[in-house]
Amino acid sequence: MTFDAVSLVLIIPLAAAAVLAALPGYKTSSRFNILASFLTLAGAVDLVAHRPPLGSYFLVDDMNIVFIALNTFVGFTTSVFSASYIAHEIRTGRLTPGLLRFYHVFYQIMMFGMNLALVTNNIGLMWVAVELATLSTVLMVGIYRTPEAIEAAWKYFILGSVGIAFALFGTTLIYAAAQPVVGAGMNGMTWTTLLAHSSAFDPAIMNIAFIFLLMGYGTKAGLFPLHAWLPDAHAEGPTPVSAVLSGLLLNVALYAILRFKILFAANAHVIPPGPLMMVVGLATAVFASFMLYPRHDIKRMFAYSSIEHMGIITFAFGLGGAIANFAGLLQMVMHSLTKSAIFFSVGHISQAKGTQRMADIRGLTESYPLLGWGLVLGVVAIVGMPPLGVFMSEFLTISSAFARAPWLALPLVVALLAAFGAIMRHTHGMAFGAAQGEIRPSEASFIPVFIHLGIVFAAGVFIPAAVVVWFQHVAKMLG
Amino acid sequence: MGTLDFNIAHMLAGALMLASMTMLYQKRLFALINIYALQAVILALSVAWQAVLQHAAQLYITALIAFLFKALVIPYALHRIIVRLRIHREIETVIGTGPAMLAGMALTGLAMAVMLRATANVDLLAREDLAFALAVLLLGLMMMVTRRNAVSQIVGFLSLENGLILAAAGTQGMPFVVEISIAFSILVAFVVIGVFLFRIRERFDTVDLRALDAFRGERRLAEAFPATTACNEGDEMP
Amino acid sequence: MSIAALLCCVALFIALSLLSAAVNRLFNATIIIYCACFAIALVMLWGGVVHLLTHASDMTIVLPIGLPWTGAHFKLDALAAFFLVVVNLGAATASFYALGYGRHEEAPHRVLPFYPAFLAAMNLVVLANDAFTFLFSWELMSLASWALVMAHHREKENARAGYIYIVMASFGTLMLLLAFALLSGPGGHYVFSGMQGHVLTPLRAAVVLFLVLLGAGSKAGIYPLHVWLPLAHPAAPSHVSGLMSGVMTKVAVYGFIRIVFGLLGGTGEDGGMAVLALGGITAVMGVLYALLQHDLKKLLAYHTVENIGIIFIGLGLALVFQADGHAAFAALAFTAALFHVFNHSLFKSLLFFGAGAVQTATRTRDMERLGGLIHRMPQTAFVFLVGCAAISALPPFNGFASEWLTFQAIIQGPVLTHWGLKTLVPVAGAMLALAAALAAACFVKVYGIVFLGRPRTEPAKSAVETDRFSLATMSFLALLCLLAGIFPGVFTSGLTPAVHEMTGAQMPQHAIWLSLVPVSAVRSSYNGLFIFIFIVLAAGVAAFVARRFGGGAPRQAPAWDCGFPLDDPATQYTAGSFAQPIRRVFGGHLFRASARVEMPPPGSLAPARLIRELHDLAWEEIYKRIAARVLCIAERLNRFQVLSLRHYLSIVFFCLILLLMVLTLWF
Amino acid sequence: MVLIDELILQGVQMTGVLLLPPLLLGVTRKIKARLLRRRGASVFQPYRDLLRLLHKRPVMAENASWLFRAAPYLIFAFTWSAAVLVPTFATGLVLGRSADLVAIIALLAAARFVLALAGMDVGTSFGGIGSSREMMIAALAEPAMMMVVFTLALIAGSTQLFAIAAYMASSAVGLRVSLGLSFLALMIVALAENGRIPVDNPATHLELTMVHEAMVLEYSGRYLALIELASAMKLLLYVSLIGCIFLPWTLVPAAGGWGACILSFLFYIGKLTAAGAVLALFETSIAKMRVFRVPDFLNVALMMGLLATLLLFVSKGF
Repeated sequence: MTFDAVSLVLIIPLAAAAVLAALPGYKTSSRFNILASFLTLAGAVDLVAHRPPLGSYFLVDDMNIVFIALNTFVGFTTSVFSASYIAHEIRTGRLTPGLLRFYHVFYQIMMFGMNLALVTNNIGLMWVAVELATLSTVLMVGIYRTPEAIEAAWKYFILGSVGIAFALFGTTLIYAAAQPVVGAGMNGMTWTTLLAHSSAFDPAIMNIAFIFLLMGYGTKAGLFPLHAWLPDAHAEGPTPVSAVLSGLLLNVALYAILRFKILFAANAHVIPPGPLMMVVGLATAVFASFMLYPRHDIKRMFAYSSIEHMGIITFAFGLGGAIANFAGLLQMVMHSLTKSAIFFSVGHISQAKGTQRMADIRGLTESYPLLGWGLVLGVVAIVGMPPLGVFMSEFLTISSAFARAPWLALPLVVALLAAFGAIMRHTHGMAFGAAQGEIRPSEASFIPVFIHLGIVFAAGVFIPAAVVVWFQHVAKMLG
Repeated sequence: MGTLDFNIAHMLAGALMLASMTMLYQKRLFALINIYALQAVILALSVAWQAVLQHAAQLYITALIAFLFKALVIPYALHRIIVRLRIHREIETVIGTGPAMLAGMALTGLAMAVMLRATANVDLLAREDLAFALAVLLLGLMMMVTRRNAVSQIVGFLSLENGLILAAAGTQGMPFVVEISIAFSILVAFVVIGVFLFRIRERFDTVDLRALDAFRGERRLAEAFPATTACNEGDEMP
Repeated sequence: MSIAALLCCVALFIALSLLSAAVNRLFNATIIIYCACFAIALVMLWGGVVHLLTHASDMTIVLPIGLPWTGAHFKLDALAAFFLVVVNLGAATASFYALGYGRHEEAPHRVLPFYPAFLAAMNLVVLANDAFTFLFSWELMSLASWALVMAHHREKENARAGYIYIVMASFGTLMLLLAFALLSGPGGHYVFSGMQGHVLTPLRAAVVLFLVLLGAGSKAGIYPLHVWLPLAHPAAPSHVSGLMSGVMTKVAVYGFIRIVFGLLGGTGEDGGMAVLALGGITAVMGVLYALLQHDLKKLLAYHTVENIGIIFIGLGLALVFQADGHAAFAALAFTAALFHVFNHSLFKSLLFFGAGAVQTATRTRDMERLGGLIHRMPQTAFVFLVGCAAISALPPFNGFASEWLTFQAIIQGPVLTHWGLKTLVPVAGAMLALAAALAAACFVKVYGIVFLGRPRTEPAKSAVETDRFSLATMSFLALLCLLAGIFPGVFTSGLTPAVHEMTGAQMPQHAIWLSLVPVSAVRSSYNGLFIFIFIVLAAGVAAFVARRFGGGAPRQAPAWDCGFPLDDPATQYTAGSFAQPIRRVFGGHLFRASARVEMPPPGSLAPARLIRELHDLAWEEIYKRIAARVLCIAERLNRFQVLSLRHYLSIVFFCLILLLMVLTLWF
Repeated sequence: MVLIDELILQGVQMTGVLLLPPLLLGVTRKIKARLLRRRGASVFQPYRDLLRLLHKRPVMAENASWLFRAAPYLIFAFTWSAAVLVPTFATGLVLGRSADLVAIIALLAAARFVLALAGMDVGTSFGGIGSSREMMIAALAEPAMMMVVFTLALIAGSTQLFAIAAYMASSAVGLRVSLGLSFLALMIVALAENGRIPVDNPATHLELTMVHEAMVLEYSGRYLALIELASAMKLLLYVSLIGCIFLPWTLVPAAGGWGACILSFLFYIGKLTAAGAVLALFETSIAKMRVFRVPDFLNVALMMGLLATLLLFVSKGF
């Protein structure tokens, strides 16, 4: 087993967490945080280049390599953003150096948890890893210690724990179904083994297991009606955490659902998981798009937008087929990049304006042209307009959905349109009109924002053939 | 597997469920915690018995953790919290014994109907354990739903989690049971510490909406700047 | 010119757009950008004209960008070439006009980067040959024009316009996407040539038509999807308004033609009937809205709605004739529609440019604050008059030529066998006539209030003539309006390849190319040149006689005032009072118009007030309700945001119970 | 030489429609006067009026623009070219082929457009009120007129007047309800377009009731002469139009020989006189409407035109 190839993306964050726990001074530690995230990214790149052979603990295939690459990349850019964001928080006294140490440690632990969940071949280990990632984000969400932040963290915590419990029960059931076929022990938890024998499993247990897994990991992915923790956790935590939550943690939960979906799809007697995912996805998208209207808090609004996108992605994967799966995958990548870019701008904006209340943010394109246009560009991307990447994935999702199941595509269209109207309505108010309030200089770091949007832009126009083949292969795996 | 072996396992699992059901209608917090401690002891016994049956040494560790941590440390900590938060005199409005029993039985019935039908091919022991585990899980969740007090909700979650450990231990040869139980213990510790650390006072959840909303960011904004009363007034396009 | 060269031009536009994002604050940026746009547009215009006139064969190209496994397909055929001409003629004139007009721009950095992108997107829509590229360009066009609408974002009105516009545009794109989804089938054959092979069930074809009407119709401004148009077009800088009204709506018409005629292969009679009816309603409603409107640019935008209605009457007729097997008549109707597309792009640009000149000179678009500009801006007044006459369908200008052709197509209606159509076609004819007559009334109002009479405010009194670039552009357009009216046969014969491509037939080519012959010379013909010459001669003779025998040069005297001198300009007829008879006749039901006089109580010194009310029913009955419903739903759902943790847990609990029960009971 | 003949005939037609209108006006006024038991002026009085106006030095309002001066010539030119296109006594003339009935209506619309603009140029309320009402009436009259055209085009298979006349003169027509309806519709439109009672009173100068006169209030001298001539020409045009469509038997084709032409011309004069008489009779026997009754009056025309088309489908069994 080539432990070293995989270990980079696991050990670096873990070691970094240990070092960060010891490092004094927020400047050093934020720089070290960037360095560690960069090394993890390098490790992931190495992983793309040299894929380790299949092991019973680790599995790196076409599918999770997408997630890993995305995860480490956004993790890195977020750490860059985080450095400038944190500096401002220290200066305004919202965070103390002590809390920051805590923050950086958990940042790396969270990265470790997510990477572990992605690379592992073991559904038990995956469960543990997701739990770890969740717990560390809970702590980061509550870091401001305001009543709102504590309320949000507590809600996240309780709902998340219930979700974790469900996922564990589902995992146990999978094992119970597998055990008569593959025998007791580690085999019953190894995903590749499970997949190979899935068709022989007892479908009745698998059905129950699917319900629990979908509800368990669905809570993490923010699917309706299990999403309640998500908006508040995004709104009340530090913005880098919001970016990571939206951009990465939701993906990890989705990844877990997808892995199980493949498992279930391989058994012909199990209730096909697709339709349930489609229904849940649609309900999520429609619900979240309407929830976008009465928002007052900018971060909470974009959190609902993330829920909406998770709904669309779940729908696309539920629909299945080469086109829809490709679209879902593309949408997921694009959403991660775009949404984290938006949160980067939003973080700087709320720092510059000193508020997250949208009614107090006016005329950004005039007062802070780069931030304002960055926000507009991000919003244009997230609502699915060309020339940015989300347009392509939504094009594929809707067209293949409408051609195959017209009645399911209509709610999707309603959701997209409603979300479009809502986000544009709020953005119009913030980006345009006469500028309001004093214009304070902002020392924002625009590089992460524009790197993300640049990639999204490039993907909207041209996707390299290698990536296409890669994604198509994943789409095929997903069935 | 002998009949006696099975019967003992069955009895322990049944007792676990019974404890869950009893918790549903406990009005006093201390009583609630005591029953929880009792449930934890039963869980420890149950897991230990599984260890005997499956010849799985690591399950003893799980049993030990369950006993030490869940039956001793956590109840003690919860006692302390209750005293510190001065809510030990409080009497909760919970559903009465009769309805609680009815609801509990309905949930148990559902759990049985779901699990027993599905697990026809699994070995008998695991089958019973899974069914009881689901029942305990549902009962725990129901308790979380019916209680308004943070501490009793936590207790609900803890009993829910006991069900999970039962299921994990009851399934033949499942790996990571120890790890999972440790992970859960950490989680529970966090929960308990969370209550303490975050100073979630007696009720973060009351019937009084205003008290509730004090901690809700969005609502506060909405109150200060009333939202459009779209349903009454009509259009609000910008 | 090869399609690759055309695409290079588009790429140049895009490069220009990026460049201007970088240099827009430079001193000369405005001139450089508009000059470059003008040059590129001329090249593309040349390409389109050459392709159309030489009857060149279709050219296609596939670029390895866009949708991965499909690539970006482009095709230049006769229809695309014609619309290239329309787009780039508009683009060239707008760019040239902007050389002068753009200097008055207060926020060039909000206009310059988006302007070339807008031009590029419109050209790309026309050239696109697969669904993805088409929608990509389509939405890009919306996005760029939205940015231009938001150029003057500080005004609340503009921000609202931009918002409604972008939402409607997104709605349209989604509808077109659904239409393409049906056309391409579950296999995802997004290339147009692949779609043409599909045979759809009648129901699916009807759904596609419906969706295209919603999608392309919302962009073109079909009633009642037009609401964004009169808000957004005026909000943009005037050269962009001209482009949006004169050209972008035509790109929407192109989309309709490409999908319905090209991909769907026509509709049944019922579908054509729906298009025809919508066209008629749009034409009349558009002009009625315009009559009641006193904002100069908004009024022009409503006239765009009217003219789109006329175009759709032509297209609807072409569809029904096609469905009934009368290819020659279909060709006639189609030619009429295309010719009107071309003509409208000319005079609408001209009018918007004129409006821009007026706005620059007076700083207002409110007609009630203008007046007497013919004295201050004589040249602008002259070319604007040409535009007014052209849009009012008066001979010898081009608007008349194309409406005449449309009417000729209507007169062929009785050959149709469908009874509904037999009744509908004459009604459409009446609506067309009504729209034309009302348009004339409306432009009497426009010209009479804005240019004639006495200045109503100080800025109108001190207005100065506009710059040379603007005048040159407007004069050029006015000349084209006249030429297309005098030599309509030349222009319609240029359309022949496009008409033939879409309908499989063409109008008869008359030996005397000067006259326009829809079917045969015995049935009807129109010779614009003769009419023009006769008019000129008649006016000349009259002038000669009057001068020769008349009683000397005129003497100046005060105007007749009934013996009650009051030289306040407010005593003049206003736009509102001009429209009053028409409001009274048509407004009662269509706009729920009402007017009442509020008398002060006896003894009070307060003046009596006339209170007028108008209701935009399309807005109030459809959009306001939808908006209210959306917000209402949102508010109801918003309770989910403020539930307590216990409630959230209950939701999770009941979900679980529900799913388990479903599982137990059903499986 | 057929071509030369045709050109001569065309010349006669052109001068005819230029010179005859005042006569028609004179005849109408004369008969009207007689009906009111007045002696009335000579039938040639309109000619004298026009000449006198021509010789007078015009007075312009101080605020008048170039449009105000150019308008009379344009109005005259548009009306004349429309009038020339309508066959009076001979059909199939050179110019007659260059445009059809739709174009004639459009030319009249152009004349009206210019006239309405001229009314607004000086900036008095009279001009505005006249222009506004004129355009409203036109907006209602034009669709009705188009319906008439539609009916005729359906019956005769053409919108060219010479073809319609030829068809109507043939025996293929027969008696039709549709024709009757469209005749009535055309009459109403003609009354409205020419500003005759009951739509407008050509003799009034009471500000609040007038339409046409309000627009030309500021004109004088040669400008007024041209406008008056144009409006008389328009009346002649409608009379010729009705004659050519509904009484086409007296028309001769261009190559019909001189004798027939002269005869036809005399018949035409007869038609004019008859039309003047009928018009005078009608106007003396009816009162002017309120302005906002006019739309109802014109809607009747529109309905009749539409009905004529629809009935045609029934009768002809298309």
